[in-house]
Amino acid sequence: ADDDTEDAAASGEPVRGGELVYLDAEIPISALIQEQGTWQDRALFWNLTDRLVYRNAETGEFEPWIAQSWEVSDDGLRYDFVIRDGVSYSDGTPVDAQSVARNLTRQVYGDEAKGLAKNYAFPDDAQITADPATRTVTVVLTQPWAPLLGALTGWAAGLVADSVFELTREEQSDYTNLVGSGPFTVQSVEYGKSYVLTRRDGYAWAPESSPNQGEAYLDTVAITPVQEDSVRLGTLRSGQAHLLRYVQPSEERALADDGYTIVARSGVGLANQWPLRQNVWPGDDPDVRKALQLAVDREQIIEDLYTENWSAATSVLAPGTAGYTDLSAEIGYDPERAATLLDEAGFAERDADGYRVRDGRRLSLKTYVDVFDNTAKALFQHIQAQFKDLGVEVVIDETDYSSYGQTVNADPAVNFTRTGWPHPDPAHGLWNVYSSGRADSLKLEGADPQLDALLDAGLHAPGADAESAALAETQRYLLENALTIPILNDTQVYAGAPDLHGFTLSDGGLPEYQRAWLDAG
Amino acid sequence: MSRRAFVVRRSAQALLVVWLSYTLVFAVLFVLPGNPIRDKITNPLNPLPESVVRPLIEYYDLDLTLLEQYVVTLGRTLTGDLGYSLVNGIPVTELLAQGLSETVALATLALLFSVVLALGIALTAVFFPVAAVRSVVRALPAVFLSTPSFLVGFVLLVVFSFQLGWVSSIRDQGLVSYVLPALTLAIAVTAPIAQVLIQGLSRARGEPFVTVLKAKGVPPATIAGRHVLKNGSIPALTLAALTVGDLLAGATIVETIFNRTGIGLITEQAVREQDTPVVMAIVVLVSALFVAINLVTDLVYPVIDPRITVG
Amino acid sequence: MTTDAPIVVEDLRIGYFHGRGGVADVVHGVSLEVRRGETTSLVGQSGSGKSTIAHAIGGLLPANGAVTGGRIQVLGRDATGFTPRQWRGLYGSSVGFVPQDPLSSLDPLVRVGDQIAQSLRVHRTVPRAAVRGRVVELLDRVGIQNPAERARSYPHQLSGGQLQRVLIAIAVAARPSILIADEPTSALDVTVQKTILDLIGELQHDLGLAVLFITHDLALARERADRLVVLDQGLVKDHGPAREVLENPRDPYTVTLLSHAPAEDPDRYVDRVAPGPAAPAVLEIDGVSKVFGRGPAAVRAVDDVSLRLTRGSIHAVVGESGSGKTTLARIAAGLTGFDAGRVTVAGRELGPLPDVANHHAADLQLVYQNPLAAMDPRYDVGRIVEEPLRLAGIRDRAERRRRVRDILDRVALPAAVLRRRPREVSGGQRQRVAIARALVLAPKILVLDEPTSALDVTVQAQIIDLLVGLQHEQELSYVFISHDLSLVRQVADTITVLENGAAVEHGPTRGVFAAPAHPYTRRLLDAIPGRVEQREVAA
Amino acid sequence: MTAAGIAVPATGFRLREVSVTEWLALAVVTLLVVAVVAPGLLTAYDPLAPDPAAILQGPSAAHPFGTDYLGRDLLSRVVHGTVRTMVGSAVAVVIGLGLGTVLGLLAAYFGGVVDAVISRVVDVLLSIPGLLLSMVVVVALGFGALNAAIAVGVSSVAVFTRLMRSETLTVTGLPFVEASHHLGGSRRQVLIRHVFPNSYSAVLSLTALQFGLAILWISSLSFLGYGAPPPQPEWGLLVAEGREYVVSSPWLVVIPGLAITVSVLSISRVSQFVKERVL
Ligand SMILES: Nc1ncnc2c1ncn2[C@@H]1O[C@H](COP(=O)(O)OP(=O)(O)OP(=O)(O)O)[C@@H](O)[C@H]1O
Ligand SMILES: Nc1ncnc2c1ncn2[C@@H]1O[C@H](COP(=O)(O)OP(=O)(O)OP(=O)(O)O)[C@@H](O)[C@H]1O
Ligand SMILES: [Mg+2]
Ligand SMILES: [Mg+2]
Ligand code: NI
Repeated sequence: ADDDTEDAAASGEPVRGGELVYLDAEIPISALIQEQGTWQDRALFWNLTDRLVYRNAETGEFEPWIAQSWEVSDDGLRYDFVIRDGVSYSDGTPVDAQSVARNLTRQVYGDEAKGLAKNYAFPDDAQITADPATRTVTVVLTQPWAPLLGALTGWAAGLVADSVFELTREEQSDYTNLVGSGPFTVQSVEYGKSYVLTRRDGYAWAPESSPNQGEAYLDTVAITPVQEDSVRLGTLRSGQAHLLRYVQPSEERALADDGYTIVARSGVGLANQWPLRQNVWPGDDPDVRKALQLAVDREQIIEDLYTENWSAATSVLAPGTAGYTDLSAEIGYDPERAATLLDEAGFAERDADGYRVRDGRRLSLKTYVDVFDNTAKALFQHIQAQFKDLGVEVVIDETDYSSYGQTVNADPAVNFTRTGWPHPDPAHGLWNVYSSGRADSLKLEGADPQLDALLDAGLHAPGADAESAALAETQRYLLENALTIPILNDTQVYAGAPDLHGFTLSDGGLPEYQRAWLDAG
Repeated sequence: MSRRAFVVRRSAQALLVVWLSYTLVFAVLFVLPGNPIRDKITNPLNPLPESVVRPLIEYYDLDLTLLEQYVVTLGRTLTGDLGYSLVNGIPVTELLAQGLSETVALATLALLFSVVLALGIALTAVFFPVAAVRSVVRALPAVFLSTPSFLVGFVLLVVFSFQLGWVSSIRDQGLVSYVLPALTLAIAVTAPIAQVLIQGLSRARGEPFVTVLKAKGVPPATIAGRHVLKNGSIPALTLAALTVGDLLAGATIVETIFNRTGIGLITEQAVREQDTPVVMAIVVLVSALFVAINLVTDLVYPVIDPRITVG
Repeated sequence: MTTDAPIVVEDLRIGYFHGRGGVADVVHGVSLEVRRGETTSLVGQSGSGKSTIAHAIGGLLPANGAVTGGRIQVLGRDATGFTPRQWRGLYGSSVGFVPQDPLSSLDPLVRVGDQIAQSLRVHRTVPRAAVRGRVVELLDRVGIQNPAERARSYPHQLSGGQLQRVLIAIAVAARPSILIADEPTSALDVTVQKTILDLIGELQHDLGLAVLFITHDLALARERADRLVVLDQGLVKDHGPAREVLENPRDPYTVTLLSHAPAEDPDRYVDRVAPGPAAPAVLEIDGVSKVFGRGPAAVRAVDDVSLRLTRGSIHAVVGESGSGKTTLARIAAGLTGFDAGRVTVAGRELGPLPDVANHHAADLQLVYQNPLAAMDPRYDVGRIVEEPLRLAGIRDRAERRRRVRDILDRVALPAAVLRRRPREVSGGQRQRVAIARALVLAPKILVLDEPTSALDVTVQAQIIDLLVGLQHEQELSYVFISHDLSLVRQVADTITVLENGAAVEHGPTRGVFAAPAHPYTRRLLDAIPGRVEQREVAA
Repeated sequence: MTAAGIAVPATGFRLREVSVTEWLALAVVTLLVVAVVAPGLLTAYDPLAPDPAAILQGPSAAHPFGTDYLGRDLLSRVVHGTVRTMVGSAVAVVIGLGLGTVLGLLAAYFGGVVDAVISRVVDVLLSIPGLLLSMVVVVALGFGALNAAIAVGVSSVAVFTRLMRSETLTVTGLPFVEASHHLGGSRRQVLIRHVFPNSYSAVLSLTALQFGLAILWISSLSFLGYGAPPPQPEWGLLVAEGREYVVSSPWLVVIPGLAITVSVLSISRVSQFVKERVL
């Protein structure tokens, strides 16, 4: 859905210079890159650092970036990366094999002495060696780790200069200390107010598919967090900014009509979904689960609340993700069948409020509004109303941002909480969310070894084909058993002023300023 | 009691209050679930392995008991070491220094505006010759009080920034950038001051000395502006000193709308993320500020009202 | 009545707006004149419209007041339709105004010197540089000691008499030709009153002022006025040269007014049976002292005072303001502690520190100096009078009602006031309510702290009649505190004279009045208005 | 000091003395009561029923207040939201008023240690920024409309305590209090009969204002995500939610905002009226 961007790109020759003013919805928090950061942090990581491997957002293929080539052994245990020559960090030090090896070591192990966590997308163990002569970095695993290449394309895998490693945890959190090899460097930071990036002179190592192989066109990018939606929008519309992230879907159309560019990407990874906890009634009843899965009218949700940039979920994974399988037939909206299933499951009777009951107990589900998604309140209420038509009650509770994680985990009455986010690798994403050893979103506690085995198979698949096969099976298993209810494919929506061109998003929906330019004057 | 003894006693009380506020908030925060580090540790999406958790817990003293933590942090606070934000690793002193200068400028201007506004409203409500105007203006404090700040702020932005383009909605342009947020904040805190001022002026206007002033031939403007105003505004002064806290609370929303990173925004973020060191530092700072301002008001009183003696 | 007098008022009507209900006239066609160098006195009961007329003549009516008819002529100009701006031309420079209550008539936040200087500046009476000097001169002129120093004082640092002097200085600062004085001394002591009135007289003489002097005290008017206007409910009842009106009152109202003035009728209660000195004492105060404050700021409010109240008698305590009358009363009532001495009430000795709650409410009751302040403004009269019964633990509603009705009958209060709040009844009725509340527990002793000082002579006479009657019926004993010596002479059997907390003289009232032993007592007696005249008449 | 400072209601009032604004205020308050007691009389729509065909529609004949992001009728949501709003603010005000009054009364009347302790507690409460305090309270109590109201109430205790204390101090010094003791009243009797009722009227004036403040304050907590759970409507929540749509659908903010303003004005007008002429 990037026709608009292409139109803009086609409108003329790129112009060099100018300051791009970008309004984010949140305040960047911390420059601790391998700890993943928040969305707004990732948007900075993406432009300040480069990664070994690039995934083409249009094709979904891996491309060389800082690694000019790589080889993976057939057993999936050995990776050899040849590092591109002539790349340097913004402090002048070279991006060589030793530096890359140091980076990878930290991604895998973190830095205990400094209280730095590892990058969780990487395996727990790896032997990493550098050969400066051949500019090769070799990673040897004890067990195959299918997500490795995907993890290397992630925002958290950005390469940083040696100087960063010497700093304390607090110093590393500071963006002015983040030294990478990316197309931009940090010029100034005023916490919470403005983050100004300047063009890195001499940048010449963009991924090969990038239309701009040289330095960024823009002189500077000024990132200003503006939390109030209306102000962000007004600022863009009054011409004081060129770009913003996150507009309410209701505003999107009006902007497009007024000549603004809407740039959206449904990022790779997991679809937005509601995993049903198995240890809480009635999540343990397969018929009920199935009925719920069939009772969500996703198309209606998209039509009512979202725009054409958004799409209904068709599987556990988002389309475009490696191994994605379209299972829309399995979960398609079918209220009659849902009703029949519930009738058969013993929920034929209804109480005074119109909710179904069995043995005097109301068919009711409890959840908490997702705190990380600005559209969640409307979305949850919409599904709440759809379920009510079926005779199912959804009780929506709320908790604050800081205690959300602990509260939803600790509350034994919760039937589901929303999960599913963009993720650099689907096998790792699914494993992380569903494995009984990790988040265990279904609260199975190992009771379903088949699921664990499927997840492990994907994670430790020796090659891409094996990974895809395992993923297909996992998706089918999750949906056929109605363990989770996919809702929609998350989309990052950016609105650009008419004078902004060439602005694109990474596969994960992050802004790529290096390719963008502004009309002169 | 002598002036000096008074200052000493009140200062001791002030310190006690600051310490109690600190202790109270510390206890509450400790009892609450959640904290960004624990959150990171127990993040359902990313449970950290034990090997990573241990150093984090030790690094942040989470293994100590409540009392030990209290003693350690209080000790650090007393020596001026406010620590680092748990969320973004910025030294708390740095965060506060930035936020404080921002908010103090904002709050001062807002207080100025609100005094001017309150005076304008009260003088009009009490002295304006047309009764209908007086009763409309009299209702203003209640209107101000029940109008959401963000709406006021947004309307101001639409008019002055988006339409007229006089000020930037996002960029710092020095003093002009403070005008709209200060005005928004002022409207929020003006209401009670104006209300008390209206009452004070109405009362003072009915005092017999006003008749004497009139009989002397003093011009009505002087009577209103110099005598009635001075006498009627004493209760409003106490209230104005008490609104320091309201200014801060109001700053949270105003700073969000006008994109300013003052104490209000930092407070909101810190409480939201339960960033304990930042919250604690803000509590100490704000309560110290509050008691200091009230101490100063008490000392200023006798200067304004000779009938009051300190102590 | 066409004259060239500075103030000429013809058929003046004045009304006040009441909410949305329209205008109600309170002055119905009053005519008067004040001639150059003369004093016209406006006399009448409270609420008769005296202040209203004074304010109208000075252009000082409140916003809700308006002249609804007639004519006001000031210095030959018709001022009836004056705009505020035109009035301002007269304020201060032509018309000086001295208000009723000195205590709240000065801006408390401004030094008194500056308040006088303001008059001078507004009217540019003297060059800028000379203002300071002129202020000191004025203060000196009105008899304030250390004028240069006093000019720097704030109002709360001055006494009532000093404040009134400052107000007079303000009124005459811009050399007006007319002075309106609205009860300028009603809040002051007799002795101070005398000096203030003497001062106004001197100024009048020096400056040739036309003075409109308002008072409710006929004796005062007799002493000070050239012409007299008697007002009742907004109507002129009598007017003419003072002597003429007083000696040949034409209107029956003036006649009653005259008959109620204690100074005019010293022997009104002479038939009262007074108990002999041998009667048993119900209240004994023996060498009592009370000091307020500590160090240099200490005030000896009561200094070694002894007093004996025999059963069925009336003992008066007199003295200037601040002489310790109220403090003594409060000590006797057990409201204020004392530092030395002994107090015995109805055979029971009081401790030096008072209890919060009074367990002996039926022995002695105090009737407060200001009855309005001593009643809960939210209670109605019925509840106020009933309260002591409730507090005494009388549960029976009917019984309480009966006793309340009984006592209200006794003090001659109509049942109509039962549901009204203190503010909604007249001053005289209010004092009756206070007395009823004190009597409802049937105490043996009443301490009456200036029970009539806020009342008109007519009402005062009623209250005194009532008190004397009650005493007769119920064998009551009174401690009667007053600064009105004429009144004391009428009612009291024995008297104690206080000066600065010390009892300078005591004995049977008649004896003390006939032959005052102490110079202070003599000074007090000399200051009684009307006394000069009486002596002249006697001579 | 005289009793002049105490506002005393006059007895009795006549209907024809009621002004136009007072009639309007009474009408609004009546509407509020109807909305609380029988919301069905004012609107036929279900406040919770989404209508996909009518999402984010401006005010029209069918939907006089427009519709929200799910197509729910805003008039119906405002009307049905009255209960929660009124109850929420009332809870907040009652807590602030109740607790504050008792504390203030005790501090002023007993003085000494009691006063010192209460005054320090008040200072502490006042010195912690109100929003921070209420957020902390909500987080501690858990989420929900009631808890938000309690938090706001707790945060306003200090203001009420201070006011009540100073009023009580003034009243305690008035002669009629002493007079009542002199008539045999014990501390407790006098406190209940005279001191409390007379100190209360100034505090009550603050209450009407505080009522409006509470609605907004609760809605501020809603902005920050501490408010009532969806989908039940509540005015503050409506305002907070509508904020995200203010550019294209301003009525979502303006109408509930106006509802708050008009109600607060009317309530304070009526309470003043009642205080002056009925009580
Ligand atoms: N501002 C006012 N508004 C309405 N009515 C008033 C006002 N001032 C005085 N009155 C009424 O007008 C009448 C005359 O009052 P005024 O003050 O002139 O009496 P007065 O003779 O000066 O009494 P006093 O001896 O008590 O001073 C009274 O009934 C009074 O209640
Ligand atoms: N509670 C108190 N604290 C300090 N000083 C007091 C107190 N009560 C009275 N005094 C002082 O004691 C002296 C006597 O006062 P008191 O009230 O007994 O006089 P009074 O004769 O009743 O005067 P008035 O005629 O004005 O009522 C005055 O100087 C007064 O200022
Ligand atoms: Mg008068
Ligand atoms: Mg006295
Ligand atoms: Ni496309």
